[in-house]
Amino acid sequence: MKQCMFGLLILSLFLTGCWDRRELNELAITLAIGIDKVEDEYQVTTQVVVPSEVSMKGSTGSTTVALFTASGETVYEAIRRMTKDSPRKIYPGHLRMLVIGEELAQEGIGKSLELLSRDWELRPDFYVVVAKDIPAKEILNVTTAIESIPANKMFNSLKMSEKAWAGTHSITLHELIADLTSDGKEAVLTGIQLIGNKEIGSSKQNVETISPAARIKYDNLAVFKEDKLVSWLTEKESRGYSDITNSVKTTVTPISCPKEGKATIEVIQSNSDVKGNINNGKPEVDINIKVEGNVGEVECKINLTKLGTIDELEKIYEKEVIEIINETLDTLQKQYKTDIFGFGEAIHRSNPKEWNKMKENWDEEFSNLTVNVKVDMKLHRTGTINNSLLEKIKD
Amino acid sequence: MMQNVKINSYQFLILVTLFSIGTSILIVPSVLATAAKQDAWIVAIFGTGIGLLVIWLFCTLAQWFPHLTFIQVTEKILGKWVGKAVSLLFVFMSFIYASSLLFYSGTFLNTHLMPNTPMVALNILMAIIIVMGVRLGLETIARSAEILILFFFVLFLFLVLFISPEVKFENVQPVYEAGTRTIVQSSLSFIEVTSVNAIVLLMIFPAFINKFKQAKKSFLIGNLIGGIVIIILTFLSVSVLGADNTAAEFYPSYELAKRINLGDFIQRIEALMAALWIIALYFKTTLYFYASVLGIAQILNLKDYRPLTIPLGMIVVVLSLVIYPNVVYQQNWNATTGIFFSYSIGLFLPLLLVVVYAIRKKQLKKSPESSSV
Amino acid sequence: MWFLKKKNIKELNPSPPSPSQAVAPQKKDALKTSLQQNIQTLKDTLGESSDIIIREIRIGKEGTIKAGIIYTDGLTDTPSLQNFILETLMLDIKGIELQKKTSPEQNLISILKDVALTVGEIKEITNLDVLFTSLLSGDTIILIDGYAQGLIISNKHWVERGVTEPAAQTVVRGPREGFTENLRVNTALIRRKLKDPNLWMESKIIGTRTKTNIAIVYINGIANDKIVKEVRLRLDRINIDGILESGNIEELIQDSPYSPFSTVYNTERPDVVAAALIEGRIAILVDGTPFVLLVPALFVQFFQSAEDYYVRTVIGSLIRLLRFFASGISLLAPALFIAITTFHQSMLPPALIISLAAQREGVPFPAFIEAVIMEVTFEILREAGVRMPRSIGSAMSIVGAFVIGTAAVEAGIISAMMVIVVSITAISSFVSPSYDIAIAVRMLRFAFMALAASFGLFGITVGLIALILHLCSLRSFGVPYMSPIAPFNVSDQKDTFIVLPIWKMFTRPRLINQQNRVRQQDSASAKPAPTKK
Amino acid sequence: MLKSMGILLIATAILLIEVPPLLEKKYKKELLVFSILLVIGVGLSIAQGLGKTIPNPMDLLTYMFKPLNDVIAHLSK
Repeated sequence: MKQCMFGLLILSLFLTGCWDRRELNELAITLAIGIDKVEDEYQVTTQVVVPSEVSMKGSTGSTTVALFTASGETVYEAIRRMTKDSPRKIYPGHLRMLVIGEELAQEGIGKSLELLSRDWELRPDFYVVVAKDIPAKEILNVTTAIESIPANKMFNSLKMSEKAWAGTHSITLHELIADLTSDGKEAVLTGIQLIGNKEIGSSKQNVETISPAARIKYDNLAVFKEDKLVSWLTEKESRGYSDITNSVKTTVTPISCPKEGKATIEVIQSNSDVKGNINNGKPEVDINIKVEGNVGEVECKINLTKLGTIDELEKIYEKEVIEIINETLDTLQKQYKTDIFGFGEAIHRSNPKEWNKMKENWDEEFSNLTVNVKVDMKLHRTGTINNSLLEKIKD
Repeated sequence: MMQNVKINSYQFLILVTLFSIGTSILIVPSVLATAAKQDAWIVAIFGTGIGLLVIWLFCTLAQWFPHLTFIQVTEKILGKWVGKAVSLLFVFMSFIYASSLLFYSGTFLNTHLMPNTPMVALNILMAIIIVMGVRLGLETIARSAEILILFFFVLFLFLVLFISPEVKFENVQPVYEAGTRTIVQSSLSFIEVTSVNAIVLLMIFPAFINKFKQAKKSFLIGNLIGGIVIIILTFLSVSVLGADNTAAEFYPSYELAKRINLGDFIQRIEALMAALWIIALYFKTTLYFYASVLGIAQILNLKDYRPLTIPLGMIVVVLSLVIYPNVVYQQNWNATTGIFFSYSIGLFLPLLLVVVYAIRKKQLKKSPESSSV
Repeated sequence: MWFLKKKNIKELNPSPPSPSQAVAPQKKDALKTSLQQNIQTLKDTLGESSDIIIREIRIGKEGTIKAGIIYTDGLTDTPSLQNFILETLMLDIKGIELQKKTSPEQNLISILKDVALTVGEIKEITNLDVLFTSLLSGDTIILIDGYAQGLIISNKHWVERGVTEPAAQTVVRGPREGFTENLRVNTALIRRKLKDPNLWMESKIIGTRTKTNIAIVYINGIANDKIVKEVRLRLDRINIDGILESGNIEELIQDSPYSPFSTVYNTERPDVVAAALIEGRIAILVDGTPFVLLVPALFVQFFQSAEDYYVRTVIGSLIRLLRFFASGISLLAPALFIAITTFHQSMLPPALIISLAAQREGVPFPAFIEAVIMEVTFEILREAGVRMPRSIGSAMSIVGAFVIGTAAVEAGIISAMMVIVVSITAISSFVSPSYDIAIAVRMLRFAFMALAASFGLFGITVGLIALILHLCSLRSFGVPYMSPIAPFNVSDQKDTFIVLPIWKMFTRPRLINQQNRVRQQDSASAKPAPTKK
Repeated sequence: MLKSMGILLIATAILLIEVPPLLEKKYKKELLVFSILLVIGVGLSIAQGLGKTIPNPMDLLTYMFKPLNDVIAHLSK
């Protein structure tokens, strides 16, 4: 007994301070990685936090992050090569954002993601976005206001935006990989843009003015076929995509009033249910969307105190959303022929045998797919007032 | 010294549970998902059912000799020399599996927690507590299992609770796509890991348990609980990660822990959850090791098995470093030779014993002392 | 190595009962009839010890009978000696005809004992050895010339501490009395709580030089006979020259001496002892110390405080859970901190890792060394605080820790987070109601830190498994140390992690006590009567 | 070399811990088995420490079960 305890102690003393021990101040905490394709090599850019600048004490006024760039034939090689430049080893365990350059996205993102899913240290819960019209490196090279760490800014604004705006869509690495590997679903990714002067953008000067010279902003969804970027959706189509794939958390939707003017509906809950089935040997998809919401803003003459008005608004909402959805479906079915909605999976779930037959030429089947959309809207409240104050102003 | 050790049936239940969970918790979801895709959990249910039959066979064999260990039973039924030879094979199996489990724990830690630490260091550390446990005796192992299973189930409950918001039922649909043939085929390896290998528990059951009737029940219930844990885990892996991803991961259940994110607050706890796997692996390895050490001692008619623990511990560590040159070899071996090896000792040997016993029954009853000792 | 050690001891002590030889070569020698001879023997043996008073007087009508009164100054009650012994012998019985050898039946000693002396406890002796023991424990000895017997008059009295509040185990609610250094007072304190004829006290004298009085106290019929026998056996096996504190006895009788965990419980509180006796435990009282030993001791017992049973059940349970939790923190906090910050950084929330990394910028030591420095510093401060005079002790330790902590952080040697972790650990270690468990935990903490520094959380897990294995292998007088957790026992869970109301505790702990398990016959009757609607 | 020294040192420690009680109890057979196993253990450890290839028991098993394996593989096709 005691010999064992003794042995254990001796052993641990011998082994102390070895192998995997890394002190916190030996790590280059990387919050964002950008991957571009430059010529035939991967160019990897990492945004590394400078901890002493983030903390209250001891900041010297320089930027809170540093950027390191290295190229290599593979992503892993590039990251390891980075130590030639960086004083500490890149530590990706807290990665928040992966930015993929548009060029690379067009060529195919699969290869560059392989390392990220294999490495033990990475937690695949970071967001993946595509830089639109610009290399990923430039996106990471911008200072931001409020959130002093740009990666955190990107992460938080994507998260908030997804919660409050149906047009944006956050996709983590494991979701992306699931989409890429699935037979019946293609991937989408949110785009990110740089607006303004990128020269000033990289300096601290950028955030010293009220309105920064350069800012980064999310854009619409990028559509993938296999792992290659095919095209970008418009904002409306992005909205339609969210509706179909049950990823609306809350959002607002402007609709037209019965007569003229606009009203805004605040969606507080939205549930969509996609069901696949086979009808006369032909695949079919039913989309059932149940929405609950409030009247958020009324910019027209309607009498909200009347019972029928709410019903009317519900009808209008349903009609307009179905239009948006149909438009989205149309674009994807006819134009891009890529099934980003997971209709294939839906059919697989309901009719595995039939699915196995049509799996091979699903893209064709998809473009001829009949989709039945049903929206059921329920309005509950009208905010803190009933009739609009506009009523009185006009009088 | 060996006779006065007795554990109660509740403690045995816990040991059986931990033994059934053991390695399965790490690798089974992946193995099942490879073959049966999203129906992996059905395989687990099916396997648990068949596994119970196997356990029932063990119980049947054990009830004829309620005071003997497996080694002594083989000697009694097959005669001294044949029995010893067969016992040697049995000991060899449990010894090989002890080092194989040591390899698992080392590889698991190397893959997910400490890639730069040499595996030999991890294995030595693990072997130290295994040897310590075996030296302290079965009673101590059983009692510590009683405490550690609390930790285990608390962690497991956390895992299940925290991951449940991530469950997507779409991932397990369509149900029963794999078909009966695939399900039966792939359940073979599941039954091997959770039930067939439980033959080593015949080294403590029924000889060291105080009430046979209850112990028999414990054996079955323990195996069932272990099976249920694996079923839940397989279901969660498939429904959260998706069938493809589950199949691709070496340790899907660990990946599951990585996915935990409850309100951005309870997250990043996978390293803590690793204790779950270490506890389960520890007890399974210890039981294998105990069976082999006790087995050797009984084959050679030694009075005390304790002196053998440390040298055998050394050998186990060395073996754990050489038996699998790499993880791919390990997966291959497990899928082919491993299954045959386990089944021949864990299923055909007891069947053979039952048959021989049936034939020699009268002869054995007449002179109970003739063939043994 | 082992047998070498054993041999050495044997060589040093060729015959086991050697220490007594020097003291009393005439051991077992009977008293002589001649007073002069007896007094000479006494003087020879005791040397010129100034505290031994030998007074020679003459008694009887004509003062014909020589008598000697021997006592130890300071240990004997001088007023009673004067009033009841000297006065009686020299004045009151002066008129009575006392003759030396009237008849063999008329024994002067018996006359004195039966008729004359007006004191409570008197014993006759013939043995010098007993004489010495009694004399040196404060009794007065009367020897009469011509008799090979003597009288021991028990009138011990010395200045001692009264019954005060125990210092080590304080409670907010509960009796404020604690044991004292006097064995008799202590037995009285127990007897006052348990007026049960079955409360038996067996006396023993242990220690060839100290002759320490020891009492084994148990309730006959409740305590497990096997354990009582075992305790007796172990105490009888002791062959040592001195017992100065119950700690000596504890070390001599406990099961695994090298374990950091104590398998004998000690307490200063009579109510704790009484409660333990009712549960079927056995108390060992040692003269000269207020600490009473209780066996068998279980792991969970060290987390129980007397107060748990005096406050409301919910509060008691929560506080007990808190104690387990605090001990966990005290054991693991620095180790977990080391493991997480140096091995599993991915466990830290993103905001925290940046702030921790910022704190560590410029800290020259690895986290492990940092933690060891701080923990050792703290242990030194704590020890200093205990040994210092009480008035400045606690202030010093707190101020010391604060100053060193703050200064070290300002100087950039230690990161601020480490100071926080060490402080939490320190505070948690004070929560434990028992000093024994607190000290074991403090010791093991360093082992866990070392394991964490080399293997991270895996090391900690391995350490915990090893610790639990060790705890499970312990036994206290045959009872598994970890019971009722392992082996698990449902009915004993009522007083393990939680404290059920006292009317629910209708059986005694199972493993400690095999007979007479029921404490109250009908649990329902003990409950408050249901209110009528 | 350093590794072998360490292993021998550990083996010595094990001997010191295990042998005296065995001698005391006169467990001759146990002592014999213990010594044989210890020699095997030390030998294997040193061989492993020096980077020698140790025959893999798994390969032996694979060889033994190969015919069965082939039959099953054939059947399942």
